[in-house]
This record gives sequence, C-alpha cells and structure tokens, in this order.
Amino acid sequence: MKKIINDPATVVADALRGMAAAHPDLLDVQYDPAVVVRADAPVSRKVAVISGGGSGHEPLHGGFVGRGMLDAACPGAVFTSPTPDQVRAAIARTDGGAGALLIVKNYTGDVLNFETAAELAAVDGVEVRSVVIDDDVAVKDSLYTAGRRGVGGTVLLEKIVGAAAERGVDLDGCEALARKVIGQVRSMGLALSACTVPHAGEPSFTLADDEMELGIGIHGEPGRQRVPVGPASELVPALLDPIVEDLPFAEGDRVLLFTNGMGGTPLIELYLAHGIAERLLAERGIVVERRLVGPYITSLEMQGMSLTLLKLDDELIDLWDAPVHTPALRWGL
Amino acid sequence: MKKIINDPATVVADALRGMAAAHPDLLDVQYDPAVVVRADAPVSRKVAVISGGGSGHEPLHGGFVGRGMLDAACPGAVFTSPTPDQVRAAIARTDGGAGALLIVKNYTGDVLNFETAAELAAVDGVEVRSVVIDDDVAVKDSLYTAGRRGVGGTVLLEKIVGAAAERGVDLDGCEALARKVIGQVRSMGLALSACTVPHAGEPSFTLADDEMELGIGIHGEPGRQRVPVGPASELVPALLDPIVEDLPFAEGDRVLLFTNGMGGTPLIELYLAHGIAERLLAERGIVVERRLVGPYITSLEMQGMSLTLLKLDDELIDLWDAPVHTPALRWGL
Amino acid sequence: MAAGCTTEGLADALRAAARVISEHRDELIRLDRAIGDGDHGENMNRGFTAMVSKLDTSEPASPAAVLKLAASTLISTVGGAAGPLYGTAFLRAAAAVGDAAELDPPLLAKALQAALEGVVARGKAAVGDKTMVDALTPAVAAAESVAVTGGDVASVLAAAAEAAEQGAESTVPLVARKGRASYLGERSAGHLDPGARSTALLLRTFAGSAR
Amino acid sequence: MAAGCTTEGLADALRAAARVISEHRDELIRLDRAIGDGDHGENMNRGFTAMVSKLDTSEPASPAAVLKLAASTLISTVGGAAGPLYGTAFLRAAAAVGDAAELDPPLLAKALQAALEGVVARGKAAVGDKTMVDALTPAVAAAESVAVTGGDVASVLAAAAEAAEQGAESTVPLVARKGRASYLGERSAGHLDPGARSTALLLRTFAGSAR
Ligand SMILES: Nc1ncnc2c1ncn2[C@@H]1O[C@H](COP(=O)(O)OP(=O)(O)O)[C@@H](O)[C@H]1O
Ligand SMILES: Nc1ncnc2c1ncn2[C@@H]1O[C@H](COP(=O)(O)OP(=O)(O)O)[C@@H](O)[C@H]1O
Ligand SMILES: [Mg+2]
Ligand SMILES: [Mg+2]
Ligand SMILES: [Mg+2]
Ligand SMILES: [Mg+2]
Repeated sequence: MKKIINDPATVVADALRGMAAAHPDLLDVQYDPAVVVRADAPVSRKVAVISGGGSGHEPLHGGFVGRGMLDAACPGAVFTSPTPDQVRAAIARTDGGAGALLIVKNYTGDVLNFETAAELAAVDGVEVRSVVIDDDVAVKDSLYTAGRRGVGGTVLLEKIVGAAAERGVDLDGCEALARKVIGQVRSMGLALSACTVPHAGEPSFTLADDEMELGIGIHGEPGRQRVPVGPASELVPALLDPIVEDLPFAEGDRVLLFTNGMGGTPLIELYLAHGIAERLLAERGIVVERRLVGPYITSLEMQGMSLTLLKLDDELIDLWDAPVHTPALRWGL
Repeated sequence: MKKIINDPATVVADALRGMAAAHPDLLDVQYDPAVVVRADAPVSRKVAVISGGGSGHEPLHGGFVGRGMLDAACPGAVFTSPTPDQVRAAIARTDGGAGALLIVKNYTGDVLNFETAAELAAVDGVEVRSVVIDDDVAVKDSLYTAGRRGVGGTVLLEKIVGAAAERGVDLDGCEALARKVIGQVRSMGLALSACTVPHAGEPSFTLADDEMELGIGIHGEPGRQRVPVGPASELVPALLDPIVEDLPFAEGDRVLLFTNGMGGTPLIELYLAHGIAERLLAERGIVVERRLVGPYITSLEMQGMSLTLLKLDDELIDLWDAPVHTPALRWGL
Repeated sequence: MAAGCTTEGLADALRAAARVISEHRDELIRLDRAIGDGDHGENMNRGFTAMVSKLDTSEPASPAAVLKLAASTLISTVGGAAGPLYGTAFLRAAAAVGDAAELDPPLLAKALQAALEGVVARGKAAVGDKTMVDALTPAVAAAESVAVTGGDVASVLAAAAEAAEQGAESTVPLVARKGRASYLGERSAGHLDPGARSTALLLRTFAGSAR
Repeated sequence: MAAGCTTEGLADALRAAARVISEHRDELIRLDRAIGDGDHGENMNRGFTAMVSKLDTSEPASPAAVLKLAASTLISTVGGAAGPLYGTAFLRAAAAVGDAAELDPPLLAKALQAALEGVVARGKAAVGDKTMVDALTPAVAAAESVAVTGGDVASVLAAAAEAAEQGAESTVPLVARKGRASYLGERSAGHLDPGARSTALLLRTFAGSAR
C-alpha cells in the first residue's frame, strides 16, 4: 500500500485539517465529533441541508459544503458511515430555525446512523426530515437486497436541494424536491482496478489485466459481475443502456449527464467516455441540456467511472444553474 | 494496460470530442490541426494568451481555456509537444489585433515547435511573444541539462497572465508580468506509481512497493532519484524544502500554495499533504494567502503529487482573484 | 465474568472482548473485504478500544450501567451497520436487566433475547439473510433452553457461544439478503459473514470470562 | 535510391524509411521509455506514415521538392523534439541541393552536412550530449571523406550509415546533456539514445535503397 498518509488511524482527521487550511473562507471544521460546516452557519431561517457518509469519496461530501449546497457534512471513517453524534452535532451547528433535511445514501449503516441522529435531534427540538437516495441501477431493489445504493445521483441531489434551501424554500418544499430528484435520477459504475482502504492495507479485490468489475458501488467492493474489459465504445453503453432502460428515459427527455471518475481515472479518459455517452444519447433522441464531468464521488484511488442521468425540467435546470460556492463545485459566485 | 479508450492512435481527438460536448458554451474545438479555442474568440483588442503541450496533463491546457485565462490551447499527442501548425492556427483564430503571448513549458520539443510557430505567425503579420516557464527545482539549470522543466507553476502563470490580458493589459505588459511570475514560482513533484502512455502500452517504469520517484516531471518519466517511500510527514518536506530554499522564500513572504495531484492520487491524500505543507510554511513564518488543491497538471493516471509555491504581492493577488470561467477553474462568474 | 454477571464481572468480560476483537481485527477485515467493504474489524476494534477507555475512567454502578456505557460507546464510535446494531443490542439488554445487581441465568437469557430483538428491530434481518442475526438467533435459543433447565451462568453462555459459532458457520453457503454483501448477489455465497463471526467471538469471550 | 539520388530515388528511399521506422516503432518507444517519455517511435512512425501519404498524393518534381515535402510533413505531424529537428534537417538539405535533378556524391555529402548544421542550429547539441547529433556528426564526416576520394552515392551512404551506427552505439555510456534524458542526470548513462538510433536506422535504409 503506497499512500500519502501518516497513520491509517488518523487519515480522516489529518485530511480534514488540510481541508480546513485550504478553504478558510468557506469551511469551519470541527474534529470531535468530525463535522464540516459552512463558515457562515447557521443561516437564519434557512433549511439546513446536511449529508455525510464514509470518507474516501472526496470531494463528496465535505467538498460540497458552502453557499448553495450543503450546510454541513459528516465524514465517517474511510468507507464507514458516520456516527449519530456527528450528525447530531451537524444539525445543532447549522439549525437556523427552519429545520434540517438529511440526505442519506442508501446503505444499511448510513440509514441506521442517520435514523438514530434524527431521533436525537427531535429530542433536541429541531425538526428533521430524511431522504434516502438509491440511484444505482446495478442493484435490483428487491426483498433480496438492502435495496439500491446511493451513488452519483447524490451529487446532483445535494446541488439542487441546496439551491432550493438557499432560496428560502421551506422544509416541506425541500423534502418534496429531494424526493422528486431521487425519483428521476439513475446511475451505474464500473471499476478497472480496486482500491486499498488505508486500515485494511490490501486491495479490496484483484483483477486480471483483461478484467473489470461492472456494477460497482463506491466502497471499493466488487461489482455485480466480473467481465472482460472492452474498448470505451463498449464500456459506455454497458453503463448507459441499463440506466436509460431503468427509469426509462425516453426520446425527447431533457437530461443532465454526469460522467464521474472513481478517483484514479484521468480526465482525458472521462472526457473520452463523456463524448461517447453524448453521442449515444443523441442517437436515442435524449437531449443533454446540462453536464458535469470529473471525479466528484470517488472510491479512493480506484480506476473506473460511473454515469448518472437526471431527467430535467425547467425547475431543476434553474436550480442546477443557481449560484454555488463550495470547494469542489462553484459557479455564479 | 487498462484504459477507457478506443484506439491509442485516436485518444486525443476522441477526448477532445468529449470536451467539446461537455463545454459547448465555453469551448470551440478544432480537430485538424487540433486547437481548443474559447468560444467567443477572437476578443477584439485583447492580447491572445495561448499555451499548449502534450496531452495527458488534463485539465492542463484545454481545461484552462475561457474567459480570464487562455484564449487557446494546442493539445499534442500524449506527452508530445504540439506541432507548429497547431500553434499557428491557434494564433490565427484568437488574434484580436493586440498580439499573442505564447506560454511555453521548458522542454526541448515545446520550445522548438513554439519557436517555429512564432516565426510563421510573424510572417502572418501577428505580433507574437513567447515566455518559457521553468519552475521545477528538481532539475539543475546548468550546461548539463536542457534546463529546468515547466511544471505546476504553469497553471498559476496561465491564470494570472490570463486575468491581465482580460483586463486589457497590452502585449508588453503581459510579457513582463509573465516573466515576473516565472521569476518567483517554484515546484517539485514525486511519484508513487508510473503511468502508461496509451501508444506505449506499458508503464514507463516499475517501482517496488516501498519505492517512489522523487523529482519527477509531468511526462511519466522517472525522477531524479528513486528513494524509499515514507510517511506524508517526510514526503511533504522532501518537496517543500528544496522549493523554499531555491528561490529562496523567506520569513514574512506572502505565497500561493498549490498542492497538485498527478492524476491517480485521491483528493483525501492531497488535502492531507496540503495540511502538512501549510503547517511547515507557518513554522517558517511564510504566509499562505491563497491556495489551490487538486489535480490540475497531471501525468495520466500516475499516483503522486507536486507542490508549487508562488511569491505574491498585491498585484498578483488581485489578478489571481480576478474572475475566471474555464472548464477546470472558475470563480467570480 | 470471573465474578459472575455482576457489575464488575460484566466490565471484565467487555475488557476481554476488546482484547479478542483486537486479536481478530485483521480476520474480520479480511472477511468483510471479501463480501463487504473491509472495515468491520477496524470498526469493531475502534469501538471496543474506546469502550475500555470509558470503563477505565468512569465507574458504572450496575450491570445496566455497564451495558449502557457499552451501547453508547459503540453507537458513537463504530459507525457503519455494526455500530447501531451492536449499540442497540447492548441498549436493549441494559433495559432488560433493569436495576438487578447481578444477572442470574434467566435474566441473562432475557437480556440476550432483548439484544436480539433490538438487532432485528433496527436491521429487519431474518435468519438466513447472512448477518449477525444468524449467529445471535440460535445463541439466544440455546441460552434459554439451558437457563430453563437450571444451568448456571457459565453453561448458559457456553451454550450460547457454541450455537453462535455454528450459526456463524451456517452463513458460509448463504446468499446475502441484507447489508452490503447483498449487493453481490450470488457472489456472496461461499463466504463467512463478518458480523456473524464477531457475534460468535463476543459470546465465546463472555463464556470464557464466566468460567 | 535504386535509381540513384534522383527525385524518384529519393522518394523511394523515404518510403523504405517509413517501413523501417514502422518495424522499429516499438524498439524506439522502448529506448525512449528508458530515458525519455516513450513516444519517439510513435512520433516518428506518425510522421513517416503521413509522409508516405503525401508522397502518394502529390508529385514532387525535384529532389529539393521531395526533401521539402519530407520536411514540412515531419514538422507538422511529429511534434516533440524530433519533429522540428528532423524537419529542419530535411529543410536545410533541400536548400543545399538547390535545383539539381540528381545528387552526385559531393552534393549528397553537402546535403548531409547542411542537415547536421540545421539540427545543431535548432537543438544546440554538441557531440557527446547523447542526442542524434552523436550519430549524424560522424556520418557526415564519413560521407564527406568518401565523396572527396571519389566514392559513388552508394558508398557515400554506406559509410555514413556505418558511422551513424557506431555513433549511436557510442551514446550508451554517455550522461545526457540535452533533451529529456538530461533530466535524469547520471541515471541516463547505460542507455542508447533513441534519436541517435533513429538517425542510424534512416541512414542505413537510405544506404540500402541506393545499392
Ligand atoms: N440489516 C442487518 N441486520 C443485521 N445485521 C446486519 C444488517 N446489515 C449488516 N449487518 C451485519 O453487519 C455486518 C457488517 O458490519 P460493518 O462492516 O461494520 O458495517 P458496514 O456494512 O456498514 O461496512 C455484516 O457482516 C452483517 O453481519
Ligand atoms: N537539443 C537537441 N539536439 C539534438 N537532438 C535532440 C535534442 N533534444 C532531443 N534530441 C533528440 O530527440 C530525441 C527524442 O525525440 P522524441 O522522443 O521524439 O521527442 P521528445 O523528447 O520531445 O519526447 C532524443 O533521443 C535526442 O536524440
Ligand atoms: Mg463500512
Ligand atoms: Mg515527447
Ligand atoms: Mg463493512
Ligand atoms: Mg520522447
């Protein structure tokens, strides 16, 4: 394992210190319990939008804290959901009197820990709602699974709900908007290599030179299938077709296309894949109106990518375009 | 070699197509010869700021094309400097009547090809100046080398000169400013893994599990020394100390600290390293006034990082803070 | 529980558990890497290490207080799925023992039953889903039948540990239906569930402590 | 140059060179990977492939026109250090041959000398810097001495090729002082310079074509 770290046990706290140093104007970082809070929190009479999850997915979530997006992020240990006290502290620190919306990715650990936190916050007298995002089409949502995972759609959800909250939309409105986004966003990913969790010290799986994992999540776990690697012209439809067919996205639909890198794949490959995805969508008559390309929700140094498609309407476009100022996403400000 | 590509011979053109699709509002991409031009070029009576180099360093340079930064970028084959016709086409396409400034990284190939292009453009009747950036302290600038390489400082140089040109500073002023920045920016990098050039198909070198390359450039080449990997607390000063001692940077100096990822190193490690660098600078009494953290000048999927330090004054801070709107760097717009 | 299921006996059992979890940290990581995300050993070790520090600095005055301290430490330091699940287990056990100064065999069995109910209430897993429930369910049944037939604390826990180990082994061929391993579908078969393994380890340690 | 150093002979020699470069593409990549950035074989192959297409579609009317076509194609398709250097070499050679319809041995030697001067003017390398200059310099000297003593075109080129090969070999122990390999300092010693190798390959092919 070769990493630019000191001690696996202190990776998250050490990285948070660097984040705090890098963005003094944007972030206020607390360490015990660990919470990344926007510098001007609490914002009076604004719904607090809070998310969190295991670390190792940077810039998610801490990189999305700031004006027009998250009020706070709760970073757990690497790939481990945060504890309820982190979430409770985040709520307490950002509550501006309009309640808090928790954005939870659908993993057993995240759901349970945020659930407990919501109960505790209710006791503290803050009105809290939770939404669970589960956009990964690789997992069938059935009695036989823990349900679909929350993956790339999370980034878009946080941006859009964050914009609404910034504009003063109330808790009911933010929750309804979040459910709407969750209803029309779908994702899927693949890995060309595994990643190494610092405390584990060894890669989470090993792939031959001609193999890849299709249908991965964001925790370095193997995917649904191990299949041969093909050229980009095959890899991109292997992700895009299941996404399009799942919702389904249909001719004439307006969409946001998000081409995401898993952490170790260079931008040149992401752009190459993005170009193919745009052409395939054009062939289907699906209209790409907005796009995001880059490593925004990652699995440490894993090589691979995911695609996310969000169905747009004027409301969502307007919220997507709204100003945002965070370490990782910034425009209009 | 596992990459999300189709054919090694068409990687650059394929990626450019994706870039054009991803940023229709910002970029106008030409393919033969390959040039990435800002969508509203030529901007009348503005100095055209142009750069370029081999591909594989994304987002450099194409990702820095747009308002407040570059007017055009010339992407060569992977790790191969562009040809003079690319640069000549870029000049012709962006000339707004105020001349063009070419930002050239100090590599024999880049220098020779841009030199030829400048000669051709002069024949075309455009006033062209060139500056050569050579900020890599790992290479001694002596009779026995091709001189120092241009590395991380290039990103800062392009931002600052781009801001000046956008404000209407003339060709003399832009050139003088560029020379000033080059005079006070220094960098150094390390690699934990090699990268694989698509047409080569094999990694550029192989490292044992406990080895790294210190003093690397940005072309996947080995560094000045192969040394044992240490904890981040040793890696960061191994880069920072030679930088600080070279200029030298002294107590009381105001600086921009740029912690750059080589492409395969995740953000969590970059932030961790950045935090250490900030502490070490604070110990020396050097004041970090601006920072940039992320993979901005890369070597494909190489794992590693570089540090860049630029000495600031009010003029440079003001130009750094000026609005910029490109695919990879954006603020104030 | 050299001193039986007293306040001190319980605290000693938890200290012993912390040592065992630390010894098995890498094994639990390895099991979780195969069908999960490789953090179970690290998570449990972090939680039990924190628990020992808390036991050292506070003086819980009753069995229920010890169990509550364990619950709150696990909830606030473990994270992941295991944190809230084990945390709830200890919390429910604490409620079940009330203000008893020592747990006799029937109360011990009742506490174990409450722990299981807590895990199921939170995690909604049934036997056969390839989770810690596959270890805890037979353990509770075995504890009850020994307690009902007059066995002492040591034999209740020995029976529970034995059943938990068998229950954990039984997860190997299963296809997971809960937790992260369920994402793997058929590929989850052929592996031991890490949470079932940690449950068996804990109960075996408690049994050893009571001898 | 089956037909000697005529327009057609030169074009044939360049076609043969394109084949040889393509056969040695991987070798040149390997050499460049060791002390450079691994693109020399790809760059040269791209350039010579483009040159053959241009030779096929245009009909250069003189030796100078063939050399100019080679120069401009290399300059506009190779990139890197080799593109401008080889491009300048062919451009200077074209200027040196003027409007001659065929190159006799003295003119051939003069063209090679001009090519070398072009490379040195652009790249500022001297013998011993571990570059293509280490192959080209002895090649030019050998060509001249054969031409002066009345050798024919074939023997001029054979002597040049032989000297270039030895010159290329001589780069192995050198520490590079120009180009990318110079960044490696002492670590560049022990490797053959890729540009010197491609120069030797080209001259050997021209010699073969002239036989
Ligand atoms: N719904 C559930 N009910 C009961 N136990 C569960 C459930 N989901 C997961 N588990 C248990 O948790 C263990 C994994 O714990 P851990 O690795 O610490 O958390 P995470 O899965 O969040 O990384 C699994 O091996 C399984 O025994
Ligand atoms: N200044 C120079 N003068 C002469 N030849 C040079 C010079 N710099 C580099 N070369 C030659 O160019 C070769 C490398 O070419 P190539 O790999 O195509 O370009 P790059 O170094 O830009 O990747 C070297 O092996 C060397 O022979
Ligand atoms: Mg986990
Ligand atoms: Mg090159
Ligand atoms: Mg786990
Ligand atoms: Mg090269």
